Amino acid sequence: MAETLESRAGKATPMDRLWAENDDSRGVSEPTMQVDVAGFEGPLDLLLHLARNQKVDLSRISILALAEQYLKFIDSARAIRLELAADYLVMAAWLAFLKSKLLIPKQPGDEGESGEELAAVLQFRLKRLEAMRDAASRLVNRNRLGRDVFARGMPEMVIIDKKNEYSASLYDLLTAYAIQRQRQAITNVRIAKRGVWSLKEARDILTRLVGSFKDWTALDQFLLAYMTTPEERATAIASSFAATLELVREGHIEMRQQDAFAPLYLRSRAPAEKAIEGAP
Amino acid sequence: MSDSANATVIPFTVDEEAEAERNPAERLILAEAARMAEAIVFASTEPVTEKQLASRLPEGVDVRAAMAELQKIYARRGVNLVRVGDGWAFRTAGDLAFLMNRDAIQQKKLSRAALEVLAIIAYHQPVTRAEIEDIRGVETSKGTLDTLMETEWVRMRGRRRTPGRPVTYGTTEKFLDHFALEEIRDLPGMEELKGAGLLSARMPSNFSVPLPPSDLDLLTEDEDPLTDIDLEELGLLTPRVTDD
Amino acid sequence: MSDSANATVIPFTVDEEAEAERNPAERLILAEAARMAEAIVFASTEPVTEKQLASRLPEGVDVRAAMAELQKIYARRGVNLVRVGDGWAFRTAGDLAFLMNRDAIQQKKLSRAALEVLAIIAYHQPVTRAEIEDIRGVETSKGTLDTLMETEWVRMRGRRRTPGRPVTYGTTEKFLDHFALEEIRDLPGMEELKGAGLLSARMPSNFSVPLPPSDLDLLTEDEDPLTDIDLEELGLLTPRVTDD
Repeated sequence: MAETLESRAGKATPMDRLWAENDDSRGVSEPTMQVDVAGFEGPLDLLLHLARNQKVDLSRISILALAEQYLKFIDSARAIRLELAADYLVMAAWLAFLKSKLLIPKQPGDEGESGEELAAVLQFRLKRLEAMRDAASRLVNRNRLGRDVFARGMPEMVIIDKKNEYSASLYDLLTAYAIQRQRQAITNVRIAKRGVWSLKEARDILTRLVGSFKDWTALDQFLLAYMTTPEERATAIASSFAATLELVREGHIEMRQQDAFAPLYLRSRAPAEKAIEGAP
Repeated sequence: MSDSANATVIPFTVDEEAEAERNPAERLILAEAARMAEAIVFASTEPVTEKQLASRLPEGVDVRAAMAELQKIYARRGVNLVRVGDGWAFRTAGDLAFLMNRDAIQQKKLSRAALEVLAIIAYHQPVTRAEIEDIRGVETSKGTLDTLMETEWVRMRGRRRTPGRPVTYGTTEKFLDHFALEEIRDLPGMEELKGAGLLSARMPSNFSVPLPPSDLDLLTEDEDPLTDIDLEELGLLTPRVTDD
Repeated sequence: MSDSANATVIPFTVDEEAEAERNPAERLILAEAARMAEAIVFASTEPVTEKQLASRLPEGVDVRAAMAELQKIYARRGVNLVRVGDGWAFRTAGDLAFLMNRDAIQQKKLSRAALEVLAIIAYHQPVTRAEIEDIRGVETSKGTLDTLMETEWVRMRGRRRTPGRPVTYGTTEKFLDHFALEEIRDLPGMEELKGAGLLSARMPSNFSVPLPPSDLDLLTEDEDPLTDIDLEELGLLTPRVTDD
């Protein structure tokens, strides 16, 4: 049983995920986004960096040399077993293809674009990205409202379109909609998905709850807040009971029962409270 | 002062006498100081004292003279430079005050609940109050719907052809206007809400965002038009559910 | 312009030619209209549109002419009248930034990625998320567009008339106002970038690129409101809530 717990510990339970979503972890969990190969934001960014190191104008850059540098970079990254996002590997494969196209002269029967054409496309993309980088820095260095240039500090009037007594932006509207539907969808998922309580779930719930019960409390009461449907009762009680035994063994809680089939009572063990809080 | 008939706009008055006392270099410095003071007073959220001005203007500037100049410049304009307590501030010219209080409407922000209901009406229209509550999972206060009707962004469209014949709600032209939408289907769909980071990328598979009908004026198959009797019965705003 | 040496403060420039075309009565009316417009725009922190001005000024007033006059008057003052899209606003003069930025409120800093996306949206608008990702060669993190929309510099504009009808993004008037741009064509380096063909989605074969639209609100030729979307193609459900 301990093994099962171990192996599952790394994964978030459905409950945990729900909490995480409520905490609004936008962007944090998008796997491809965190790719940060030594601080590069995607393969094109890495290529642009390598290209700049050639210290020539992008139009006169050697695409072949660039492709080789990139492939070398990827090889060394893999050598130190750095985990690379698929994007980087796809680019590597494409550059290897480009390299072969550039090295082997176009055959009469060849289909598709020539190596030179492909190289030109890559060059274009690099130039365009660089141009946007420059544009971004020129933009932020302009005189900006609220930093360099100011509006009237003591407005005497708010100009309102007479027809619009109420204000709201499309963004407000969409945010309200998304948040509310999301909240609702998550509630629904909880109901739909929790046919069976896993031991892990039960343990997590108990661990969270048990600290707040200083007095003997019936096990049923611990679970009341989480029991949304009668169907879940059996699985919830079974899993929680097993989890309770574990927690007793680990010294987090105490447990007692008057007679066979009598209600089970639980309470947190005062000295162990800290340990419970620190538990996963 | 009497030359206004010749000018397109009220001109600066130039005090020739004071002028004569200053040499060109001094004049330029004063002019630039007046420009700086003008910007500072304009941007300030409170009247600016001469002491504050002195601390921000180049050293040795005659603040009083600069402010006197500025005041003169603005004397007959739509905005005047006035003394407020021991500070300086710009104020609308007294004779133009009528322009200011003309639209004394207090702009109100929609409450979060109202925004939610509005969004649900926009996406899920035609939708009844019970359906809105079902989607939100909480009861919708009558005041919320009243507020939305007041914005004129929401209207009663008809009645659902189901027991109780509940009123259906939808959005108006004004709604599209206000939110700069060409048409209701320009509202982003589920994938786009996800793409914009508004919706979690990991929504349950049974989750969907409805596509509003393309023509808002057409009643759907299960809607009946609102009759005059309906409107009267509804007291125009209160959707009452009758048992029949 | 050449008589500044005689004046204490930067003088009004009077356009003699345009002047000659107007009779004295017209001039007076225009002067008064300019004064009123001055008061209205000065009183507001937000840009005031010409439409809003027209509704507040006496009927028949040439708003554009009045604003042109005012702009000229303020051109060299500490406070300038600037055009922001179709609105007008008074803003402290750009060359006085050194005086002003000590009051700057600490603004939330955008990440490098967000700035890049902002620039791409500004220069390439209307642009879809897929196009942004193509230019950057990397997926756009979910929070980025969200953050940009929250700043109110970026908005959803419409939909591209291509399969899947993706939502297009563009900048707002607030963006123009914040970065002191009259219109999107005033973006730094816009002409060169266009000339170099770097604002196109694909490598242009002839390196001649069409001008970006000057009117941000008009949909371009390949943008379309969503009229006949294939529901199944988008995987969206129709709004149908059944009563039980």
